[in-house]
Amino acid sequence: MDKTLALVLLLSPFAGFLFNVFFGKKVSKGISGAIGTITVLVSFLLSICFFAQLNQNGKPFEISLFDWISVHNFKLDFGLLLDQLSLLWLLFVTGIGSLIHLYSISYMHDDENMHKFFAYLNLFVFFMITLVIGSNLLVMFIGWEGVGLCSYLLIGFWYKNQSYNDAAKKAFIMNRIGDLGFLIGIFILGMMFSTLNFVEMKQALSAGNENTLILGAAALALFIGACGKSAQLPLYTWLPDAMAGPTPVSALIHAATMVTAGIFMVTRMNFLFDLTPYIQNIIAIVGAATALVAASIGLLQNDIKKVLAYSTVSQLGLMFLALGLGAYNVAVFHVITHAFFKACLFLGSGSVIHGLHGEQDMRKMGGLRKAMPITFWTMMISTLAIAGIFPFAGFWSKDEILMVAFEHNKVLWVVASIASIMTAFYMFRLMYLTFFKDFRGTEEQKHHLHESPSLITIPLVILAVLAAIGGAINLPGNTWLNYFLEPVLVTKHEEHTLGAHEYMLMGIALAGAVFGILWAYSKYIKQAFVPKEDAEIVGFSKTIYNKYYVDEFYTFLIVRPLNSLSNFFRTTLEPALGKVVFSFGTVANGIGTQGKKLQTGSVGLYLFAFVIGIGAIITYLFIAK
Amino acid sequence: MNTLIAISGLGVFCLIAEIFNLRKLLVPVTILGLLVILGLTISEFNTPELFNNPMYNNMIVVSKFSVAFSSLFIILTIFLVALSGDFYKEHLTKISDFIAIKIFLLAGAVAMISFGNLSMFFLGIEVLSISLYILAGSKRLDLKSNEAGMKYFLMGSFASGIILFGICLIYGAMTSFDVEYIKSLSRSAELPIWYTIGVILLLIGMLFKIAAVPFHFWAPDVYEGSPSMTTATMSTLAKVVAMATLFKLLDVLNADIDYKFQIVLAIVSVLSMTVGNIMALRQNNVKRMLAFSGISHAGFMLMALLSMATAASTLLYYTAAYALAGIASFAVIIYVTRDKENEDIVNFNGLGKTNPLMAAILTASLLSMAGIPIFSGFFAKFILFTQTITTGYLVVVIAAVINSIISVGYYFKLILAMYTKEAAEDKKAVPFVYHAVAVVAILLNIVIGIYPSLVMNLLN
Amino acid sequence: MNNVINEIGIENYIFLASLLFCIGVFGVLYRRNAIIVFMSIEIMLNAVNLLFVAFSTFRQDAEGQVFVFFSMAVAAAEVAVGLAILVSVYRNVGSIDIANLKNLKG
Amino acid sequence: MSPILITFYFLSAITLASAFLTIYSKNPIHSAIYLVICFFTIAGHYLLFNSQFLAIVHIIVYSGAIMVLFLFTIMLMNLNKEDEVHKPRITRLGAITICILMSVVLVTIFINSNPIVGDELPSTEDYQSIKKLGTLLLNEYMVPFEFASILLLVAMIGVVLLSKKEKTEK
Amino acid sequence: MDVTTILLLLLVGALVTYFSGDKLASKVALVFSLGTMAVTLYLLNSSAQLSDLSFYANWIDAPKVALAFKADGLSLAMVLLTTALTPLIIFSSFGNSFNNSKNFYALVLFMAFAMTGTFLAADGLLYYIFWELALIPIYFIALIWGNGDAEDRKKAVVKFFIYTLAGSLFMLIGFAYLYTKADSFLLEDLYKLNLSATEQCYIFFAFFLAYAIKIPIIPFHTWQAKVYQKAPTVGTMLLSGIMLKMGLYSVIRWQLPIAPLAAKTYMPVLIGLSIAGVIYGSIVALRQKDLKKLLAYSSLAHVGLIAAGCYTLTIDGLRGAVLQMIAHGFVIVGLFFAAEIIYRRYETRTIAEMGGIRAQTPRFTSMFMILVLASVALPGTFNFVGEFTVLYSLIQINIWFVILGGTTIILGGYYMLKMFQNTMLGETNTKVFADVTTNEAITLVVIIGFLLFFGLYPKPIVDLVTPSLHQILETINR
Repeated sequence: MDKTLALVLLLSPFAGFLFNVFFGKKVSKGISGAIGTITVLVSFLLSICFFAQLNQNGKPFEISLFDWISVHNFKLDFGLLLDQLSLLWLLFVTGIGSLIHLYSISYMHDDENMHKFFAYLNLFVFFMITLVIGSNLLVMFIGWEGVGLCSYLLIGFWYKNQSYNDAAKKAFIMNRIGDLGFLIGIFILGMMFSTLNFVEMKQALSAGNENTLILGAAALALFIGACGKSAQLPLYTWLPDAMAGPTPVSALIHAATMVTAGIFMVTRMNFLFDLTPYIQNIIAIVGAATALVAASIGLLQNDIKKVLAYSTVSQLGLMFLALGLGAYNVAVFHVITHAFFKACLFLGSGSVIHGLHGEQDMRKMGGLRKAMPITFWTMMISTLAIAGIFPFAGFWSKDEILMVAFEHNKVLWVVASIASIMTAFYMFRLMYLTFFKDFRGTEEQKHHLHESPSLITIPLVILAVLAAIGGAINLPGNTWLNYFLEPVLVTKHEEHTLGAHEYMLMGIALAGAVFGILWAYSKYIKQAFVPKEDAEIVGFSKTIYNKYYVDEFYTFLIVRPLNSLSNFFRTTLEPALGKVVFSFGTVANGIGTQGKKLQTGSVGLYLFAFVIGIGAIITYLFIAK
Repeated sequence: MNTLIAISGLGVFCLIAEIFNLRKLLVPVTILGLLVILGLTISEFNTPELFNNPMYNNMIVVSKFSVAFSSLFIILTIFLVALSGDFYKEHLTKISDFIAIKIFLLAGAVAMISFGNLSMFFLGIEVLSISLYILAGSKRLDLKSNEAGMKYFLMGSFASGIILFGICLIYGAMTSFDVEYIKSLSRSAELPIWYTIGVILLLIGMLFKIAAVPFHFWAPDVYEGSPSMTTATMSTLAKVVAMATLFKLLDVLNADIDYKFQIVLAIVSVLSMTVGNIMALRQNNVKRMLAFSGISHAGFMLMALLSMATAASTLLYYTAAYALAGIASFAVIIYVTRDKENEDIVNFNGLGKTNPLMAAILTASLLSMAGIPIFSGFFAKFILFTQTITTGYLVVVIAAVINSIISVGYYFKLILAMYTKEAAEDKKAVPFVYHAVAVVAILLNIVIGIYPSLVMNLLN
Repeated sequence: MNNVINEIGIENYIFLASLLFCIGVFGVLYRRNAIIVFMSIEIMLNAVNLLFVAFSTFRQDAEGQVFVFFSMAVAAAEVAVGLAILVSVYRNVGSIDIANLKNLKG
Repeated sequence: MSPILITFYFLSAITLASAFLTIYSKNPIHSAIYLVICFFTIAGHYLLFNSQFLAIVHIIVYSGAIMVLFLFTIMLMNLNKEDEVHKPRITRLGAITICILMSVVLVTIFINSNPIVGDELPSTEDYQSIKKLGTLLLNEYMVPFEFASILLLVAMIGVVLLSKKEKTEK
Repeated sequence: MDVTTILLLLLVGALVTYFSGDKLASKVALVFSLGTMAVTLYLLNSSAQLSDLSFYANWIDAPKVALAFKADGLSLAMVLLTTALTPLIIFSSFGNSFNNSKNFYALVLFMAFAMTGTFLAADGLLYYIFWELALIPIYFIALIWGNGDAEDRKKAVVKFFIYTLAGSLFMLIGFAYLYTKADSFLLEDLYKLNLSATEQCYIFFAFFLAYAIKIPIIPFHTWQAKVYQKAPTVGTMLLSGIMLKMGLYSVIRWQLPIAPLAAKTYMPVLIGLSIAGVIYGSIVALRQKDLKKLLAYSSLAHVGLIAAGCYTLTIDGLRGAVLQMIAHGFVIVGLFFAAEIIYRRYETRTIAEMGGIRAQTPRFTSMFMILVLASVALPGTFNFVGEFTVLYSLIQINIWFVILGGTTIILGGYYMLKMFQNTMLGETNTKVFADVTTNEAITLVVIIGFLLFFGLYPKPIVDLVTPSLHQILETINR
């Protein structure tokens, strides 16, 4: 029974996908959207069932469907594992997924390919579920690549625009760089343990006596995979570009779920990472650096979605910082809260964009507070949450990360704190530019300003509520999440006793957030500053505005050499190789042409050759010794 | 021996037939006669009492070897005579002469392969050569034919002189022309150096006949200039005869070929292949191209002589494969170029469309010469390679392989012309005899290709 | 009667025949008049014939002399055919200079 | 030096000289005459060996038939001129060099070879009388003898074929 | 009933097709190819012991050559690939009309016959004959029915023929040499040979030339792109789908077990070369302007990886290689067919002249997309199973091999998606693009179905090939 249910949980979105692919065009858009939403909702409901069951008996549920790939030292089955970690992820993936599907029914209503959009979204949910509930690394890898594929399809959803397609392609390829790392990690682990099953690997590792060097290599490889998927340095550049996709996609895939797959994977493999402290250090440093760099870029972006994108990267950086410090539960906590408020923010921004008919530049917004009150308030709540204002969800989770960082390494703590302050600043910059002061767009846009329909606002409200109170799952003193995750984590999380020390840290964090807000307030409300046009930006700001020229750097360092190498191979080396290989023929032909001259037609010459031949043979045989 | 008498008789019959004005019947009757002779010859194959039975003072030795090769010669002659009917229809007054000369040529060939005495060998080769001189120059009003005849005659009689000198020196050393005697003596006694020189000169004369480098210069010119029918004879029958005789001479005269001479053979073989193939690459005249191809095949056949113990059957197979493919291709070439000025490749343009069957046959025969399975040319080369490797001449085999690759280049030039170029003229009717000869020849080729034991087991 | 060869020495005849043969070869290479070339070839054949008879006498064996008959027959036949070809060449070209026969080449 | 030896040298000298002159003289007629002389000296050698029959046959065939044929052809073609263009000098030099080299090579080989032990054969036995030759030719060598007739037949047909004018067929 | 039934059926099919006339030829050929596929499947299921299907008869006494056909999992898998792809390929050509179609389809069936023979032959010379025989039909197919400028085509095709022939002739020397040692061409006897290391080395490289050219491994690949471009699509499919696999199959069947010492000695070089092919092919594919050429270079990259797998001499490498061969066979046929579908409508193969097709033909786009994804080995497709196994075998040799070879994941994605973007996406093309016809759709769906099904459930094929691969591995490690 459970097996069937688990299969339904997995396949329900896939059924939605199939329906939308084959019949989506024939039925009305409403039905198409409804089917898409309901199938995800089914999964969500089933997840709740399983969650309840697990919460009750605490026993993870593992099933094996069929044999899949076999290599010399082990067989891989297609198996599912429903334990605490996967169910937690399932809950918010399918939950937020349902909300975003709902949102999309309205948001995408004008698009001719809406059925396709839902098909892709359903497919994404299907792959995300696969990723989460796979019982071994390779099943996870199916989901891992599958979500990458859906991300590609959805970023390039408006396929007529080639720059969107470029963004999609970039996302896919950068992900694939990570995927190669992931695969190598899988290979190393497979070689070491003769299994890729999480449970079995964990058991094998607990036996100890493993070569830490190889383990480190595996961990590093896996981390590279995580970097690609979760947009960490140096592979983060695809995520901002991925904002080319429709906003619900950005909310679902590029904020709430897919990008957290890296965190999920690292958490899943925590038993491995715990044994490799060097790699953990690297993860922490990369995370902190990503948080800082992304946040700093976010400071000056003018595209509303780009700001959110960089904020996502920055927040993911914070999560990786937590992972690197061994605080998996903290990272997971932040993933969940982040999913709430960031999804809300994206959907909110989507609502704004929807209201402005596709305008994304904040310089052309402003004063929307009155026109779109629900959007404004929900986004405000989420912004407060992300900025880390007490008592919203973000405060609790981010504070924990900072606390952990403080415990381990003061430098990391400083960096994370600065990133947090920046976050507060640019988020409020976003709010101020969008919702306060006067509208800076065209008259026509102003005329059409309106609050979005209820299908859009309902998810916003729900998410805003969650963003406000989501911190409750792991309050200091009521650490439900920590207990819940205990079975899947190796290192036991020691309880913080809330002492003066901790309160002080909380205070500092809060003060920092407030400082950021005030800074933004003084600049954008007091001074009513509106960011300059692109051409007018100069100096260091320009560098930041252009994202430190990282894309250009990559183009210069990798893409261009690759292309010119390809051109060189194609136009020079290939023909040359061909010529070299066939020089044999050319030479033979050349000799033939010359040889024809020898055949002069003169009998005298022929006789000469004859006699010389005789002479040579006789000389060789009888004279030469 | 009976074969030789019968063939000579048939030749005389051809001459008499003209007197009684039986020209129309001549070709069929001759073919019939040849078939009967073929039957007679084959019947000798399994009559061991004929072997080693000195008759006519050991002038002619009948052995499996000679019978097998004689049969091959007769088969080739049947094809050639069959083609002659149409080819010489413009020269009906001379047709009996032509046919008679061909039959006598066959007689010379049979004498060469079954000689038991060097005088028979010498007379045989002279009958063969003189017939060919005549055939080469037989288009008396055509300058090219004259030139070919002249060149062939000059060089051929020069070679005859060399051969004769060789025989003379052998005689001086042995005091006999009988090969059995020479064979036994050559193993035992301490021989004067004349003997070896004589043998070498004799072999050089034969190398000239098979057109091995550096004695090959005549071949392309003569092949090109001669009437196509003669070219066909030279490149199939004459070459095969000379090759078989060369083998027999080596076998008879020099019971143990010394290492140095093997080196010479190997070098000549490799040179022949290489020069033949490379020169063929740039030829436009098909007959000339086949002449060079023939030179390279001579090189291949020489390779067989490096392993004398097994050379007989290999050589029989190779020559059969080569000659049958040659007959098939010449049937097509003669058909295509019979009313053309020359034999340039352009004449073959579009043959694949205007006459697919003929094109297919020419393709098949060229593929056989190139050594592509399932045609017998492949097996021929393969067996040759295997044996040569066993003997230890790996380098020669590698050279041979490289040459096979080169050869594909020019064979395909012709194939390409047939299939990718547009035809200049419309389809024309093919006289039945061309089809018949070409089809039968190529079928025989394929049959021995699919079942090589048929030929390979004959001489074991 | 004494064997003449023993007195003269077979080697001498071999040298003579070789030289004569070489002169024949020389003629073939040296001249471009076809008819002289033919003659040179005849000289070569005669050199061989001479050697045959010398060997025959030396060995006291008649076969060599028999062979000379065949050799003569061959020579006669060759000359007949050769001259016939020569005549037809002459009719077409108007010259018997072998250096002029260069239409077939390459 | 025995008279035989002297005769031998004398004949040899004439043979070689006339052979050389055959090749060297510019006028084909002269060549033919020199060739006849050469043939006669060779017949002289035959006589020296006491093979009279062969000598006669030789003279009949070569001087009588072949040379007449040659002369006939020369006359036919009206070649008694001395206007033949020589081959280029390099060719001629090459020809001379090669022939000298070849003679040297041959002679060297023969000089270096083992001297033949001249075993004294009983000179009583008849080995070169006409009778002996005839018996040999028509018994042992019957087949080649007959075959030679085919050779001559072929040559005959060939010559006819090459020279006969074709009747245009009806 | 044994494997000769398949061969005979194909041969008879070729003859019947030839005599059935131009109108019926394609249908007759399809019927026969389907028949062979059915027979193959029947044979696979009919007998518990695969070896019962083998066939042996004497053929030539000296040299001793036998008509020996060995049926084990490996060869039957390859035969299945051939007999399954042939009807697909023939069916895919139903939209084209050829001059002289009876000749064309007869040649296609004849080629299938020769290739099947190559996969089945257990006698060296017989194998060689089939190997060469397969070359002739494709030569004529490419030459006569190919596209593009006739002179160019001729050049390319002749180069191809001479080049491949050149390689295989060296293999022939190898076989001749082996025969002098073993006095037999039979596979078992050759396996039993005890050759010295130097001899093995010679044999190995004689074989290597033949296979490296056929597969192709760089730098022996120069014939490939041009021929793929110039051949008619059916020819390209036959070449890339099946004929390349002849080389790879032969590596496993003949080269490695006969000369294992050499294979072990030169393993790093061979794998390195193969992987260099992966990277090189991918990089060259990046900037290709011609769709078929791009696919050709993608094929170069993919087979490079397969070859690397073969040369690892591990069970994973061999198994992965076989799986990948089959997968690649199907996917490349599908991709070339997609190119052909575009060509039928736009009459161009230049990528720059395409684009904006997606809006006009959603069905085709989806199918093309799936093929592209399969080609980049997305998990869930059969190609992933193969590629995973091969890469896993590489890491058993050296981690750098897998890192370098793994770049195919990245670069493959890059050029394939770029190609897809440029051909299909973008502003709607002004030229009308009719959606796929039923016939075309059937072909594509069958391929896609195959790839997806075995992507999730490769067990039947794995179980089929594994025992025979273990046997071969035992021989290698003897």
